[in-house]
Amino acid sequence: MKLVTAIIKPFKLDDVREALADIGVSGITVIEVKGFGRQKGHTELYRGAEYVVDFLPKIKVEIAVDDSLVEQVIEAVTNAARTGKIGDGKIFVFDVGQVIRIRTGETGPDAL
Amino acid sequence: MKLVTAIIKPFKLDDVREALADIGVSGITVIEVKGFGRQKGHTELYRGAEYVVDFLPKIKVEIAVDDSLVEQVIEAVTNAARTGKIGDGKIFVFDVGQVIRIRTGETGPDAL
Amino acid sequence: MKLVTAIIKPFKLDDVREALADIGVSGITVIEVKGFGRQKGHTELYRGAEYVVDFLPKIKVEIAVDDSLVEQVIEAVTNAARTGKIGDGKIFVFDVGQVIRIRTGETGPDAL
Amino acid sequence: MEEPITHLAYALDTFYFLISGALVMWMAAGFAMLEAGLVRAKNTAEILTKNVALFSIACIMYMLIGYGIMYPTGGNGVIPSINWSFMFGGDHEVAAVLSSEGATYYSGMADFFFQVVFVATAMSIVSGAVAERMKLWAFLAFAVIMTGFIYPVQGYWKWGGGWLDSIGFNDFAGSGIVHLCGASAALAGVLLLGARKGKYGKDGSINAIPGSNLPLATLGTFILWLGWFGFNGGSELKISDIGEANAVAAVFVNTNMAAAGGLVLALATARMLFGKADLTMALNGALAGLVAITAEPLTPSPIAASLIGGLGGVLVVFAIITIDKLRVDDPVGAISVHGVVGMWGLIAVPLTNSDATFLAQFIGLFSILAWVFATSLLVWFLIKLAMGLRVSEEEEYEGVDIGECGLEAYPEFVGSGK
Amino acid sequence: MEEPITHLAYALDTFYFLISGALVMWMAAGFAMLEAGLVRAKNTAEILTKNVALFSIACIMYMLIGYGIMYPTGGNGVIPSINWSFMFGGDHEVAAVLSSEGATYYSGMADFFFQVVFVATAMSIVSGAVAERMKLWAFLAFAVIMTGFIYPVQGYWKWGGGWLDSIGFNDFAGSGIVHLCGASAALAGVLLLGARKGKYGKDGSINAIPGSNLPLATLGTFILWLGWFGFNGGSELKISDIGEANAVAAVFVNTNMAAAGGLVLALATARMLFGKADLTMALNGALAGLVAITAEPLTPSPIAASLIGGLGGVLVVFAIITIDKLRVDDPVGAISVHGVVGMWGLIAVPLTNSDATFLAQFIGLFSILAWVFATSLLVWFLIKLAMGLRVSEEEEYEGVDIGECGLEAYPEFVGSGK
Amino acid sequence: MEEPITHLAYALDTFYFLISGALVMWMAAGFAMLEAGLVRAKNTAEILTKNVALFSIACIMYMLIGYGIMYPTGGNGVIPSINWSFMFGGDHEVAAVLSSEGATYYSGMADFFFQVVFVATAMSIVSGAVAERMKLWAFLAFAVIMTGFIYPVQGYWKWGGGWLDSIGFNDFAGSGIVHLCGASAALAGVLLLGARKGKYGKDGSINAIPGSNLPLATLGTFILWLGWFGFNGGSELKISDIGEANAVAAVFVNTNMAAAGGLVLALATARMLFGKADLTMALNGALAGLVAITAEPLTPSPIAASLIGGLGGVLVVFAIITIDKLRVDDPVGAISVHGVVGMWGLIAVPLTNSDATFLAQFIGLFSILAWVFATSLLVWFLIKLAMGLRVSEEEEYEGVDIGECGLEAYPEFVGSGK
Ligand SMILES: Nc1ncnc2c1ncn2[C@@H]1O[C@H](COP(=O)(O)OP(=O)(O)O)[C@@H](O)[C@H]1O
Ligand SMILES: Nc1ncnc2c1ncn2[C@@H]1O[C@H](COP(=O)(O)OP(=O)(O)O)[C@@H](O)[C@H]1O
Ligand SMILES: Nc1ncnc2c1ncn2[C@@H]1O[C@H](COP(=O)(O)OP(=O)(O)O)[C@@H](O)[C@H]1O
Repeated sequence: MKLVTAIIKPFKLDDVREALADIGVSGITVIEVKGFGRQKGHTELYRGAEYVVDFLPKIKVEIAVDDSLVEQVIEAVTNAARTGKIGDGKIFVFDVGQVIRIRTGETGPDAL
Repeated sequence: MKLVTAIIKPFKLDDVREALADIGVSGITVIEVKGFGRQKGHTELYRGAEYVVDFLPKIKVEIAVDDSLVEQVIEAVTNAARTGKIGDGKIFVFDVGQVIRIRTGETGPDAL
Repeated sequence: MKLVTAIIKPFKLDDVREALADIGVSGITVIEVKGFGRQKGHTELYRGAEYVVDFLPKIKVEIAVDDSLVEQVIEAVTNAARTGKIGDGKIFVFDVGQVIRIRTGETGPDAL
Repeated sequence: MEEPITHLAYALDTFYFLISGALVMWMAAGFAMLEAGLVRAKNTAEILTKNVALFSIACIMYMLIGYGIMYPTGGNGVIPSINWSFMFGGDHEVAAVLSSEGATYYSGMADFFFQVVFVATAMSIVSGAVAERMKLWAFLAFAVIMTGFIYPVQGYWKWGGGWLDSIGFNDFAGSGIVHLCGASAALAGVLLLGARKGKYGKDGSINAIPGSNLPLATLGTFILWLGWFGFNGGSELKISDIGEANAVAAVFVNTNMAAAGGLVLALATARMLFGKADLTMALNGALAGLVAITAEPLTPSPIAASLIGGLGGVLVVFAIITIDKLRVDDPVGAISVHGVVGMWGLIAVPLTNSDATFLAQFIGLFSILAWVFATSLLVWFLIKLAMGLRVSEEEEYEGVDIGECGLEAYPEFVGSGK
Repeated sequence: MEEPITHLAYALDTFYFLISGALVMWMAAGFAMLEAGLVRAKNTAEILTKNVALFSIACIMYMLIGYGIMYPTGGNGVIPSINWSFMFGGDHEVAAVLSSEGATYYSGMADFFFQVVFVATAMSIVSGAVAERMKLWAFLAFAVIMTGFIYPVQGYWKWGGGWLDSIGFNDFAGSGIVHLCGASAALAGVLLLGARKGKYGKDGSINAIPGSNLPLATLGTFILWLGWFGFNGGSELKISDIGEANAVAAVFVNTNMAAAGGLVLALATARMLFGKADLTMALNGALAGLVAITAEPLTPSPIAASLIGGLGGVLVVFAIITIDKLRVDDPVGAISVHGVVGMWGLIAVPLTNSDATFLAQFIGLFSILAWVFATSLLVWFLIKLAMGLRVSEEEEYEGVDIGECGLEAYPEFVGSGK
Repeated sequence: MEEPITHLAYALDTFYFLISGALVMWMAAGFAMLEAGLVRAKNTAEILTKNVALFSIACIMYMLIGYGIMYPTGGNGVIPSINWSFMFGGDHEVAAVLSSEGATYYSGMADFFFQVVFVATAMSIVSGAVAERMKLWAFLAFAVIMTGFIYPVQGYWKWGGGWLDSIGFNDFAGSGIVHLCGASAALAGVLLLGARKGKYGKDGSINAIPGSNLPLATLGTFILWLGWFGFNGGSELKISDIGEANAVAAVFVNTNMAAAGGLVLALATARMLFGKADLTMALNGALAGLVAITAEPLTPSPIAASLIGGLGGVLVVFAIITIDKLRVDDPVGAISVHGVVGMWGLIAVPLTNSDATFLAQFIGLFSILAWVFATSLLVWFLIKLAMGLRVSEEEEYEGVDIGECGLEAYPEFVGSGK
């Protein structure tokens, strides 16, 4: 099993969620994060003093899926989250050793 | 070493923390997340317009432990976080390549 | 490729970011978390009732880097985040299976 | 007096009443902010809804029936006979005022306006104590009975010229009739309702549940402090001659000094007991000072007023701790501030006012407490039978905002409230 | 009247005017808080900036030219001739007052002060409706024209003694001249501006965009409620004899009852329609009650006032839903509260005031609506040509605070606003 | 004058004083909200605690000793002799008033009430400048001396009839005696205290530390604006005849116009300098306009008042930038708003008031500055020796709320404040 995590622009969340639903992903977990990357923040003036907003708000989406679905998920997220402008974000994929559904104790793919 | 991460219902956090303390876990990291899964959000009306609350507040707990403790940790979390109702959450287990304690530079199990 | 995640004290974030920039890391993702560990929270009295602040605010920094840079990153973070006092935090390193840049679809090291 | 003078004096006294009333109306905002600041974020929209709705209900019920009960056309001193006429309007005729020899000296409408905001104040006290767990509609049902019936009856006993007035009970602006009254109703409600989940541990521990927004709570306290100048200042009922103007001014000064005294001593007490300057205790201290002086803000000297208020401030800290130890869960400290310190205010009257007696004060205190507590307990109980008082456990965890109001007070801010 | 009496009466009426004006000025804070509470966090600093700036612009423009247009030295009832003198100061001479036989009975400066805060109120109504997407400087440019020209002209028609006054149109404190006026300008702006991104889905869905801070919105409502005592109470224009004092008192009572009625019935209506006690509807209901009674707060009995306000409260809920269905995006409900209910207020006058006729009321209603809507549409259109009305899509997503003000309202609180 | 007239006039003037005082008291809430909005979330509860406590301390110290120093029974014009009697109460006898031929025309208690809220205002200015790093109890210790001694002495020099009054120094409502006084004490404190950690980089950079809650700051500004009508309006000291009523009305109008002018020009200046509509500068601009007009709100025409205030608004933007460049760290801009612009207000008096001279204004300005700065520096220094002024570095990082108050202002909202 894999955990696909994607850092995306916040206003793309709904599109990504819908794209994932369309390919049958039944659960995701979402986290508010701040990102620092090629997309630069802005320098603002607050009361005449400089104010660098380095960190931009981003959303991190975590999707645990069966290995067989990974490519589809990546594609869905990429398409839904892409604006073509700098700062669209990244996808990282990790191996998951074990999955357990707390409610039932099920493990493995059944737990998703 | 492993990282056990659990997505749980927010009000179960104290129980989970206590259960982990009981089996000797000395540190955890906690993150506020929003979850989307089988447990459906509610459709509300705000000023007469529909308002779908898809994402439910959840807590993600991350526990780095020695391999030998993983099963115990999973059991503790599962028991403490279970309500039996839908939305109780999931546990994901990951391999950790390296651990370092910043303060001392210790690595490996000693760093936990 | 690896994902280096560091739990640090919030006020060290700027130092860590600068240290990483110095060694050429071009992107990071930052998350507000609460930590529980050896560094104990304080017991406060609010309106005469005890109020245990178990969880301390921490920042989690995630840095995806090429394997070759991992040691350098760890060193940079360790040096920048260290105060020598308890609660300085931990670094965990994970394997990353795949990396994709959403904007371009690039994968692997190029996507960073 | 000459006719033009009578006209002017009537106008001035009416204006003074209206401004005082507007200041007291503003206290409704103060209670709303104070309570919104002291509950958790997930219960904030609901407490706001309760506050705006109770104020409105109080106005309507008091117009329909409460005012007629409190200032009846007749009655035997205990049971009033109701006067239904107010809602249809009308005021003093010019000729009647001119021929009244000063007996009728301000507008009847202004009188109602000033009185109605007092009822709302009494009811506002209740909402804080039962916050974070009581059903919205159950609360509003109680508000109907409280403002239309329970409050007016005891109001009649004193201010309507009933039996408490006859025995020489003194309560200038309502330490008893408003504040103790509200607190007694609150206590009855809390006893039937029980504590918030998580407030008291199985092991006997008492947990703190910190208020979510202390700037709001502070703003609320300042609003109440300001409004209190109308509350006490207007209760002199007349300002249009030198003596009365001096009296109103003395009331303003003493009201302010009592609040200041209460705040400083509560802050110091909290500092001594807990080692920290607990802001919420300081705020409760200011309110305690205000409640304490309300029964008699005219006769004390400024320094005496500071002390009466200051003692209120000390008292309120201990009261809050004690009531909490008794496992009576009052999220905002309303029972301590308005009840315990309201009693202190009543008892302190004879210290500076030689017309008052401790006996009459105690009789008044107990009769208000008994009447309001007993009737409230009954009404709460009936509401409990009819519709239940308490939201479900799940709703309490999730926050009553979603369940009762269908919205969140701060939808973008709070992630997962614990 | 004797000289000293005239002095005192003049002083009292002037003081009453000044206090009323101060209360209306306070409404500017109410609008600011209400709107700040009902927009999203990322647009909060900008709406605050608009509110403080529009108030200031209104004061300056009305001093320079608006007051002179509204109360001109001459004019034919439709087109006023401007009087430029106010800005240089000056007030009634003592001798002139004494010899005026009561015709001149309060300070001209106080009159200006009271009037100027009304202009600001009208303009405040606009800012809420166009919130979250209109450019700051475009909005302020409109404020200049609206407060210096559009508002004063129709104000002249009625309060300046123009043609609407002659035909017997009744509008005590401005359900039409202030509230409908503001709403008409807002409607014109919204039509040219379009809805917020994401408010209406391609599939015809209507999405909710919840306000970010309901305690602020509630505070704003309480502030407006308090300020309205000045708004309506001061519009009686005189308090210094028994009859006038009674009238002012009746206005206070009715204003309060109408707000209470509006709140309770809006809450109940929302409960019935949606199953939940929507706090934002309750707040709009209170404001609707206030707007409804503003055209005639004197003649109704208290119970009639509650009903007039209460109907306003019911109406506003349906108006908000309907306007939303028409895809006219008004984040705070200003067009419903001030426009739709403003009309109801005007139409309700003849129900309790036998001097008013439905015909005159309708003529007034339509002429205000037509004048303000048409001129506003033109002005908005010219501004759109000159500098554009709407921020870029990107700026709208990011929030206008960063783009327009260079800062965030809550920099530490909100992570990633959607 | 006839007896009934004297009664009524006394009542009206007393009422006017009390209402003015209540409005000024409300300014305490304004400072609290403004400062709470401009500091970081982690230091909010502490600044609130300072604000409520300093107000209370000011009331108590001024009652005990300050009022007696400022309005002494004797004194040589420089050193007053203290009058201890106030705290024991008492007011003008009716007979004394009637026989005073108008010399005694309002309640002594009302006078105290109006005066005491001014002291608190001066002290409120200090809390903002030293925010986010000064120890709570050190600050409160200073408040005791400032309000009981430093402020009253210079107050005596002018308003108590001392030497500044004799040389013809003009300061209507206190641009100098209140605002410059507060700012001078603040400056002395800031110099001894140093800047907040992270405000100035080692490399010479100046960092912005954004305020955490701009709606609160905006609310605070509106509250101050409203309160200022009492501050300046009440300082006319009499309203009960035609001339005085006109004067009070002119003061209201000019106060309002100056604030509006200050806001608009500060906003425009910030827009020109920074390219963005910096809301915090606009708010400071309004306050600067108010401070500027305070020394003479009566003689200017409305347009002149707008300009005097407007120049204050421009000035404050440059002052804030300059003071920041000098590495004097003032989180809320108090030294600029109240100090720099306070001086401008004093200097502007002779422009419209022919009774004033630049010489006397400068003498007044420098003597207030010198006295308050020197004594404050000494007192701050002694407090520093005795208990230290500054919290530990660790406490500053963590936020002073936890360390000083043991609680958080927004416990549920902010994750890890940086
Ligand atoms: N090396 C990295 N490690 C972790 N997160 C990264 C890394 N690089 C980028 N990110 C995250 O991805 C976001 C977008 O990256 P950025 O370089 O700005 O643009 P792009 O994705 O178009 O290359 C950043 O804001 C950050 O949150
Ligand atoms: N495939 C998934 N990937 C990531 N997180 C998931 C996934 N499925 C569920 N979750 C998380 O677990 C939470 C609970 O899941 P849900 O399906 O609602 O109930 P249950 O755990 O009882 O099956 C979700 O709110 C979400 O945060
Ligand atoms: N086993 C663990 N798993 C996950 N996070 C941990 C673990 N131990 C510690 N942490 C995180 O690291 C932080 C610092 O750890 P702590 O034990 O307090 O001090 P130190 O890092 O000096 O040993 C904690 O607040 C917590 O966020």
